[in-house]
Parts: sequence; structure tokens; C-alpha cells
Amino acid sequence: MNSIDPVIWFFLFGLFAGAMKSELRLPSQIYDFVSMLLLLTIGLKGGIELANQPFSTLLPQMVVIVGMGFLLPLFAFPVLKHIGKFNRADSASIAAHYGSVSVGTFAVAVAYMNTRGIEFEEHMALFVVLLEIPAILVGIILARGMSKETQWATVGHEVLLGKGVMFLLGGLFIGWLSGPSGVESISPLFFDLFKGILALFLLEMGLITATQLGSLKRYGVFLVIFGIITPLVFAVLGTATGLALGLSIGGTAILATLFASASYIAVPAAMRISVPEANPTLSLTASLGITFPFNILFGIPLYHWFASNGQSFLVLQNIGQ
Amino acid sequence: MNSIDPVIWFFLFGLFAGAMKSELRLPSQIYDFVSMLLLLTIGLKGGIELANQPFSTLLPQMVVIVGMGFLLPLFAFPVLKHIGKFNRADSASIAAHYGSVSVGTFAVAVAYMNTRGIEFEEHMALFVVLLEIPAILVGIILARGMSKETQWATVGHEVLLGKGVMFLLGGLFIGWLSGPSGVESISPLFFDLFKGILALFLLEMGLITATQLGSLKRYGVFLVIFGIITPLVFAVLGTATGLALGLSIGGTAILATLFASASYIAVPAAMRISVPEANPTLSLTASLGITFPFNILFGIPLYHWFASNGQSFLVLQNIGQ
Amino acid sequence: MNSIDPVIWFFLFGLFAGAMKSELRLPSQIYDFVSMLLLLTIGLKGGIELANQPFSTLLPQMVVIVGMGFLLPLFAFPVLKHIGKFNRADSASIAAHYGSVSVGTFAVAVAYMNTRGIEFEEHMALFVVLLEIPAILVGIILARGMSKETQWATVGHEVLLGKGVMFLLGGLFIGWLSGPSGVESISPLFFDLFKGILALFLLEMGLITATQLGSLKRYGVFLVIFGIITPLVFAVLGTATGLALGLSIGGTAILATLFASASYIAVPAAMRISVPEANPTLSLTASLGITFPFNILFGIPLYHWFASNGQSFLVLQNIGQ
Amino acid sequence: MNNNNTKLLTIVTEAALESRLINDIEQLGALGYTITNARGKGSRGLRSGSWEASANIRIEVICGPDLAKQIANHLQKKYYDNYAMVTFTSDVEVLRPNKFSD
Amino acid sequence: MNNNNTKLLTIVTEAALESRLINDIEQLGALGYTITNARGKGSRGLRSGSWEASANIRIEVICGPDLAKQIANHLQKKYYDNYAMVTFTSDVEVLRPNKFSD
Amino acid sequence: MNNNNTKLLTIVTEAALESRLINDIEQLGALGYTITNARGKGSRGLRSGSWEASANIRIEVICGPDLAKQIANHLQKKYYDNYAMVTFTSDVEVLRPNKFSD
Ligand SMILES: Nc1ncnc2c1ncn2[C@@H]1O[C@H](COP(=O)(O)O)[C@@H](O)[C@H]1O
Ligand SMILES: Nc1ncnc2c1ncn2[C@@H]1O[C@H](COP(=O)(O)O)[C@@H](O)[C@H]1O
Ligand SMILES: Nc1ncnc2c1ncn2[C@@H]1O[C@H](COP(=O)(O)O)[C@@H](O)[C@H]1O
Ligand code: NA
Ligand code: NA
Ligand code: NA
Repeated sequence: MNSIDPVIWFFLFGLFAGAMKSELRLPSQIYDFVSMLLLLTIGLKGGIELANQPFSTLLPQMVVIVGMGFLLPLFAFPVLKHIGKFNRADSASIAAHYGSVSVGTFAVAVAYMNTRGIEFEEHMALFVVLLEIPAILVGIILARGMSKETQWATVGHEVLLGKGVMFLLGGLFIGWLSGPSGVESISPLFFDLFKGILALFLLEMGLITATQLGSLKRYGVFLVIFGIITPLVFAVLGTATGLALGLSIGGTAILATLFASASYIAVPAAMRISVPEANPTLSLTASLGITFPFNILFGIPLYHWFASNGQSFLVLQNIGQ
Repeated sequence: MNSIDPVIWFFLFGLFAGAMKSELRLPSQIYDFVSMLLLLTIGLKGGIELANQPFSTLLPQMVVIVGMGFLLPLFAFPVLKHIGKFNRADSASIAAHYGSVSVGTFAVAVAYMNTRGIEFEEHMALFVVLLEIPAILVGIILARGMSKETQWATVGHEVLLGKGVMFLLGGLFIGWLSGPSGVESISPLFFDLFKGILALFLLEMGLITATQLGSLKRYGVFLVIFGIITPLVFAVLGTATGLALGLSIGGTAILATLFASASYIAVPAAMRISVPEANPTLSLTASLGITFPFNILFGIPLYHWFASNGQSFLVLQNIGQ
Repeated sequence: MNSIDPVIWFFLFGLFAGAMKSELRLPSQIYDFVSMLLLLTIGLKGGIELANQPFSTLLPQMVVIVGMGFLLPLFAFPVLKHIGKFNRADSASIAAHYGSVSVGTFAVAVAYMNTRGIEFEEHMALFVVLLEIPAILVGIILARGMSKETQWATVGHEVLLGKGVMFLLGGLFIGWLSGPSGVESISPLFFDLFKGILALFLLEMGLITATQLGSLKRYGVFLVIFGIITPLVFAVLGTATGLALGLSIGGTAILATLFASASYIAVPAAMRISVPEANPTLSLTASLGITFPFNILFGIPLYHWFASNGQSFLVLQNIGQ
Repeated sequence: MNNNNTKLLTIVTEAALESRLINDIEQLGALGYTITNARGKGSRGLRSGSWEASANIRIEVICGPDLAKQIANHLQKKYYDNYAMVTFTSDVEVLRPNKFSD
Repeated sequence: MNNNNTKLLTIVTEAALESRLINDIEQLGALGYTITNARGKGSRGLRSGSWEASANIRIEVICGPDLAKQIANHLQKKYYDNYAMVTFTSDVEVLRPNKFSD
Repeated sequence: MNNNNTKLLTIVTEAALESRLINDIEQLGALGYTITNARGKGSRGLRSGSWEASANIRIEVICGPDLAKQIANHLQKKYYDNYAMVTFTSDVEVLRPNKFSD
């Protein structure tokens, strides 16, 4: 029993409290505070790594990651449109959610590795930032086509200046500019409290997830299947990418988790403004009601297993040659 | 002067600021945040102790404590009804407040023991959770009788799923399931900051208490006397119970404090819904306006003295035999 | 690049996010929480120093500081009225802002010294509290004259019981009464997190400053010049005062920073009530839109240079004698 | 704006009642509601909103005049004796009146 | 709903005035009020609510028409020159009109 | 209170629209607005306000009847299809009606 991280229990506690319709509630301002700290911390971690390593070393990896950020929603879209029979806007919006990443899921994966003493490349936090945005742009194009009417300046504004992306980028630049020693003085708030803040965040996500569960039956079985199969497939892609980039087992598992995760902060906000005709309940039900709990409860250990076995496979192959 | 804990000064500061009608105010969302952290931490502490000790060792103590939780309001009720001349609903509601416990008072007692290096059984936090609920049920029965009309399912829902009880129980289960080592990663937020968070909580309680003082003269001298005598009597019962259970001096003093304390979070919320005809100002004026400051300023040192002398008395008796 | 403190980057990040009209926003309740922690911590630090040193040692310095607190607005007022051509109320209000101090600027100066390992007298925090109030009284008198109509009781109430002053004084007394060892138990929240909390505060100040910048052009070039020259002149006075009082270089630089800083918490609130005919946008544009960024970006290093050179000058003089 | 027969019913009461009131209102047939947090003072004294026990909420329901009357009467009967509560009704115009009553 | 002679007076103004306004309103004879936090824009510019200095409040007072007029006039005389403030009045129906005026 | 021709237009909608709506309203000619945070339920389901995605705002605009109509129609055309939104209008009296319409 001890093998489940306490932050996961916080999520389950929130889920239970929400499902039982308890009076337990976090004020939205506290949710804002907690998610701000989470986003800033992850941005800071990514930025510190940028400061630690020569930019040229990271650049090739960064290019590949951004490229995958553009590709992933393109894989999801036809499935949603042709098999799921969703309309164009809904398909595009859900595809954008799954192409992008979930900061909460990332944080849980990091906690998982830390608890087990599994090493991973610290610059994974940088990948979170990189994977956040491309899927949003692809989603908008998928919904509207490359029409000239699209006000790309406005879209760019919405995407880059949205709360989630701003906090991540702001943390990234501050971490980069200050470097590891500069950030030390603010580490008690941003780093020491991180797991506790994550626990509160997951408690709130549990409460919110519980309200999403109600919409589940309305949207039927396809959404449930999609919300479980997609992370599995994307995690395989992520494992392959991680191994191809030469990441460690821990790093590969985290990258697989990122691919498998679906956004519920930055992308919903951007879609609501840029693809308003998409039904937000649909994508949130899938990403928050199904994929998020699936990933943090079952996915992460599984993706860790993917990464370990993927690497053993590579090693064996190399020996065989 | 140094012997007064700084958290007490925070309470007095809030009391002063409130009495002077200063502009100082904590947003209610911050109060929610701070009290959530307090409740979760105390729950966690209780849960960790459950994980630390074989359940069978604790069970007998737990049964006694729950039993006392049912008894205490029954002692207070006739006094309120026949001497205080309160109506049935008000008597029942006030009795429930005094039968239950105050989490803030408990936290101050723990701080008191820690500052003085007085040892106590860590599972006292568990008793907080156990003492929270029985008095509420007794209060409802006292107000309504065992009438068949009472929707016990609804009452149970209200009591168990109220905010205060949920956070305590949630923390308890998380602490229990994670164990001491599991909880370590979230301890900077929940344990290291605890005294600071308690200081903010007491600042806010001071502000709120100041607003209660205005109603004091309206409700006359009986309420003041009741609000001081009851904790003294209940503290004696608590001391006896503690010694009977073989608790240490510190543990006995804390149990006496718990018995002496009156709820102002979980019980008011439950009474408002389940015994709506009871006047909430009445019970809050007594529990928050009189008993809470009495306990944290004068009661705790006194109950510590009770516990020490009680134990000396026992020791002497044993020697005499 | 590493020489800029990360908290300054948080300010610039907020400024950027505000100027770009991003969706990034802190709930006002979180701003309240963060500024409360800041004010309490600075008050606590001042109080601890009061407890550490015999009061008689500090008293002469305190008298001088309070005296300067009365003088500084008197220097600013005629400049605003006769050169700036502002009306009486506006001149008085702006003068009060500049005669008083900015807690945020003080905190950044302390961070600056800590990062560079520059020693300073710990009781500077006490001076913050002392400098907060006199300028407010002078401002009110300047605006209204010493007319008998002025309800000084009400004014005193407004000034002393305003949020900013209350938190500072409350912290001061708690720190004083508890002493350094008493405060230890609450130090994880109030002291360890301080720099992180300051970072969040500055992020919010950046966002707010950005909204003030819009009013800049409306009020023209005099305000900009006033907002830069005044801190420079006051910093020179502060340097002289610091050296005269025999403060260390670090202490002198911080005192210069205090003189140079302009209030944007306590004074605006007091002026709004006590000198309502003064335009609040005017004084906030100057103090928050110009002087605050000037001080934290350029002023503090400059005032440090003032203090070092001032002391070298004194040393040389002494040698020459 | 083609209709003058729609009502806005506003209820100011204790925050603790939120879930109960919503239940009642929906069961009586309201198709929606809007809630804001509030504080205030009335015959039951000051409710400063500084913590749960003293917080108010302000519920607005747009509906037909009959339903407004029905809800107000129901609340009066069920809650006025024991809870801080005020209700008032005003005339509003809406673009699509049928959205607010079946 | 048996009375059409009750008024709802709404005041939107700077949060800094809260305690003063409440004093004034109560002294003029109002028996209650409801306050919500707000932000907004008007002739005195944007008040974004992001910190105390720019926060608004929205005060509602249910009272008789004379008192409503009296309060509005008093506020206009005392505060309009120096503070961001807007007041407006509308007709409301209440269940027990005597609750709101002596 | 010398004028009965001023309107109070109230809009309840998704918080995500705040900056867009303000833009629209100001461009159509409104001289001010007041915003409060809200939560609620309507034809598009529960909006509990527990996080950004489910938060509502309540915008009030005091203006002349023509502008009120114009804003309501504009919002209906532009947003009703895709967003949770309700608008309603009521009559209010103000002290200085010319403050609210050019
Ligand atoms: N005259 C009034 N005008 C506006 N709001 C009121 C009035 N009376 C009461 N209220 C509000 O309704 C709540 C309950 O009122 P009561 O039941 O009279 O205590 C109060 O806390 C106020 O928020
Ligand atoms: N036309 C309007 N409609 C709605 N609210 C307004 C209007 N004008 C002003 N307000 C509100 O009243 C406050 C003070 O207005 P003012 O004194 O015009 O700056 C503003 O900050 C708004 O919240
Ligand atoms: N009948 C109603 N009465 C009061 N508020 C409503 C009503 N219907 C909807 N609302 C509010 O308007 C928002 C959007 O409504 P809708 O577009 O119907 O989902 C809801 O979230 C509620 O806050
Ligand atoms: Na993904
Ligand atoms: Na008790
Ligand atoms: Na100054």
C-alpha cells in the first residue's frame, strides 16, 4: 500500500469527496494560487536546466520534441472525426488537448521517479513547455483550415499570453536568467513546498474530475475508449522518441507520460476563445475525467515499464548485431 | 514574557485589531486555505500514528474516547436547559458544541507541549477526529428526540461530509495509507509550516472572536459562567480519563484540553442545517467568544497542572497501597 | 546577467505580462495574502531586533528617523506645488507618498544585501515601521492646514488602524514580545519563504505597475522627472543620515533606499480617506509607475555606491584630521 | 425586447443553505440560477462574510411571474423562521423569454 | 407579492469607502444592506479590482422610496466629487414590505 | 430622481469572455460597466466556478434603452450559439442620466 504516492491519495480523496457531494471545496482563488505555483516551479526547473547545459546540446532534442508536438494532434484528429463521428470543431479541439501536455500529470511522474530514486534528465521540464503550444496551433488550423480570415495575431496572443503558457514561460526565463544558484533563495517556496502544493492541486483536480464524471455516460463509450487507448499509443511513441533521443529510462518514461497526457489548463482556455464552436465539456470529460486519472493511477507505472523494456530491447539488439 | 507562545500573540493581535475596528481583514478564501491546511495536517498526524502502532493497541483507547464523546454533551444539556433556561434546540446545540472539540485549541496545546519539551502520545491527533462527531449526533437527537421523521441518512451526510470532518478524515486516511515515510515528501508544507499557519489561523480567530464579543452582554452572565465552568469540569473529566487510560502527563493534559474545548468549525455548520431553530449566535458567542480564549490563554497551563498533579496523586496512591 | 536577483525578474515578468495585456492575473485575495505575509515578516524582524538590543541604544536613532519622517514630505511639497503646479491636495498627497516608505522596495534592498553578503544592522526593519506614519500626518496637515475641523481622532484611527500599518505594528510587537527564540517555530513560514513570497509580491506589483504606465503620458513629463529626482535627492539625505548615525555601509544603503522609496500601500489608503480631493492616480502613477521600478532596478545599486563612497569620504576626512 | 412578463427573483441568504436552496429551486421548476458571494446586515444581525458561518450568498433566478411567486412563498414558509433570508422580485426584459419558463 | 412601493438602491463605489458608507446608510435609517465585491470602469477610469486601491464594492439597500431618494442625495452631496461612485434605483416587490422600512 | 428612461443591462456569461465582451461593449458606446464573479446553472449546464473553465461573470451596464437593445442584440448574434450566456434588462432611475449616455 505504501507504494502509492500520498499525492495520489489526495487526488482519490478529492474524487471521493466530489462523488459523495460533500461540502468540501477549495476557493477558486486558492486553486489559482496552487496552479500558479505549480506552473512557475515547472517553468523554473526547465529554465535552470537551460542555464546548466550548453544550448547547442539541447537544441536537437528540442526540435524533435516540438516536431512531435505538431504531429501528435494530427494522429488523433482522423480517429475522432471518422471513427468517433465528432464534428470538425470537436475533433480538432480534442486532438489539440491530447497533442498537448498535462502539467499535473508531469508533476506526478516526477514524484514517481523521485520516490523510487529513478534518475531522469532534469530538462524534461523544458519539454513540458515545448509541448504545450504546438498542438494548440494545429488544433486551430484543423478546426478552421488555413483560411485567411483567421486572425493569427489574435490567435498567437491568445495562445502565448494565456495564463498557463505565460506562467510556464515566465518561470522558464526567470530560471534561465537566474541560474541554479540565483534561484536558491526562492527555492523554499517553489521547490521545497512543491510536493505539498501538488497534493493540494490534485485534491482540487479530484473534486473537479468528480464533476466531469457525470457527463461521461452522456458522451458514451467511444470517449472512454479513446481516453484510454490514445495515451497508450502516444506513450509508445513517446517511449520510442525517448530512446531514439538517447534519454535515460527515467527520462524516457517521463517523455512517454508527457505524450500520453492531455491538457486541461492551457488548451481548454485557448480552444474556448479560438474554436468556440467546439463543446468544451466533451474534451474536458475525456482529458480530465478519463485520461488524467488513468495516467496517474495506472499509466505512469506502465510507461516506466515501457521505457525499461524498450531499453532492454535496444540493448539486446545492439548485442545481437 | 517569553513564556507566551507567539501564536497566542497572533490571537491577541487579531482580537485587538477587531476590537479597535481596524481595517485589518483576512479574505475569507485565505481563512479557508489556512483552516484547510490545519485540518489536513492534524488528520495526517493522526493517520501516521495509526500506521505506526498496531491497531489493536489503540482500539480500547479509541472506544473509551468515542464513548466520552457521546457522554459529554449529555452532561452539558440539562445544565443549559434547566439552569440556563435555554429552549430545547439551543440547549442541544450548545451541548453539541461543548461535547465536540476545537481543532485550533488542540493545535495550541500541541504547540504548548512542544515549546516546553513535554512528551505526549502522538496519536492524540486521532482522538481529535474521534471526538469531533459523536457530540453532533447526540445534539441532533437531543433537539429532535429519536423521532422517526429525522432523516438520518441526510444527517449522516451533513455530519460526515461537512468540510471540517472531511478534511480531518481525509488527512487521517492519507496519513494512515502513506505512513510516516510516505508523508515525508509533503511535510515541508503540512508540518514545517504548521506553526506559521496556526499563527495566521489564530490571527483570524482573534478577528472573529472580537465580533462575537459584541453579543456577549446581550446573552448575559449565565453564558459567560457556563463558558468557563464547563471547560474546567470537562478538563477534570479529561484528566481522569487520560490517567485511567495510562496516558503520559502531556497526553493527559492534551486530552483534558480536548474535553475542555468547544467546536466552532464542524459543529456550527452541522447544527445550522440539522437543528436550524437553534440560534447560532448563542453557541458561537459561548464557544468562540469565551471558551476558546479562556482555554488558550489560561486553560492549557491549568490543564497541564491538572495532569501533573493527577499523576503525582496516582503515584502517591500506588506507593501507599 | 546572474547579478540580477530573481525577484527582480519576477517584477519584470509581471510588467511584461501586464504590458502585453496577457491573461495572467493574481486573485486579489492572493495579493492580500502575500502582502500580509510581507508586512508581518518585516514587522517581526523589526520587533526581534527591539528584543535583541537595549531600547536605550536604539532610541536616539529612532528619534532621528522619526524626525526625518516628518521632514521629508516638507521638502517635497513646495516642489510639487510651485514647480509642478499641482493643487494643494495633490501636492500634499504626493509629498506624503514620498515622505513615507515602500515595504516592497525595502525587501528588495535587503535581498540585494543578502545576495552580496553585505552586512547591515538588523533593526532597519524597525525604521520601516517608524518611517511609515509621520509623512501621512504631515500630508494631511499640508492638505488641510491645522484647521480645528480636522477630526484628528478619526485621522489617527485611519492611519494607525489601516491594514498596512496594523500588520507592520502587529508583527513588530509580536516579534518584540516573543524574541528571537520564540519566533523560531514560525520562521519556516515567515522567514524561510520570505524571498519566494517577495517574488510573488513583485510579480503582482509588476502587473499593477503596467496598468499605471498608461496614465504616465497623461500626467506629463514633470511627474517622471519628479519620480526620479526625488529618490535621488532623498537617497543622498538618507546616506548622510545613515553615516551620521554611524550605520554600516549596508545599513546606510538601506536607509538611503528607505528615504528614496515612495509608499504605495499604507499612504494611498490613508490619503483616499483623509484627503479625498487628491487624485489617487497621480500619486500612484509617480510612486508605483516610476519610483518603484527606478529604485529596484537602478536605485539600490546606486545607493549602495553612495553609502560606500560616503563612508570612504568620512574615513578619508577622519584620516585627514 | 419583446416581453415584459419575466421576473428576476433575488434571494440573499446564508451560504450554508446553498445546496438545499438550489435543490428546492430546481425542483420547483426553475431552469437556471446565478450565484454570487455576498455579505450584509439585516434583522438577524451582521453577516460579515469573514468565514463560512457568517457568509451570505445572493441567488438570482430569472423565471415567469408565477414561478417567482411560488419560489418566494416556498422559501418564506420553509426558511424565514430560522435563517437570515431576504427575497425580492423585479421586472426584467429578456431576449428569449421561453428560455426561462417551460 | 403585495406591494410595489419598495425600492432597491444600488451603489457601486470604491472599496475604501465601505465602513463610511455603511455608517451613513444606517444612520439615515436603512434596516439592512447587502455587499458584493466588484470591479468596473466609469468616468474615473478603470478599477480592475486587482488590489485594494482599485477594488469596487456593490452595495444594495432595500428600502422605501423616500429613504432611497434621501440616501442617494446624501451620497451624491458627500462623495460624488471625490470618489468613483454610481447609484441607481429600481422597483422591487417584497413579501413583507414593512421589514424594510420602519 | 428625475428620469425613467435609463436601463440596466445585465449579462451573465463565461469568465473566459471578459476581455472580449468589455471590448465589444465599449466599442458599441457604453460609458462604463461593473463586473462581479459568479457561478450558476443554465441551459449549458452547471458552471460551478471552482476553476477558470467553469467560472461565470456578471456584467452590468447602465445605459440608454437604445444602446441596451443594441448591445443585447450584438451579444446574441455573436455569442449565444457557442457560449453560456444570459442577458436581461430592467428599468432604473439614476441621479444624472446624462452620465450614462452621450
Ligand atoms: N434592507 C435590506 N437591504 C438589502 N439587503 C438586506 C436588507 N435586509 C437584509 N438584507 C440582506 O439579507 C440578509 C439576511 O437578512 P435578515 O434575514 O434580515 O438578517 C442580510 O445579511 C443582508 O445581506
Ligand atoms: N455606465 C455604467 N454601467 C455600469 N457600471 C458603471 C457605469 N459607470 C460606472 N460604473 C461603475 O461605477 C464605478 C464608479 O464609476 P465612476 O464614478 O463613473 O468612475 C465604476 O468603477 C463602475 O464599476
Ligand atoms: N433562469 C436563469 N436565472 C438566472 N440565471 C441564469 C438562468 N439561466 C442561466 N443563468 C445564468 O447564465 C449562465 C449561462 O446560462 P446558459 O447559457 O443558459 O447556460 C448560467 O451559468 C447561469 O449563471
Ligand atoms: Na499529449
Ligand atoms: Na469538548
Ligand atoms: Na521615502
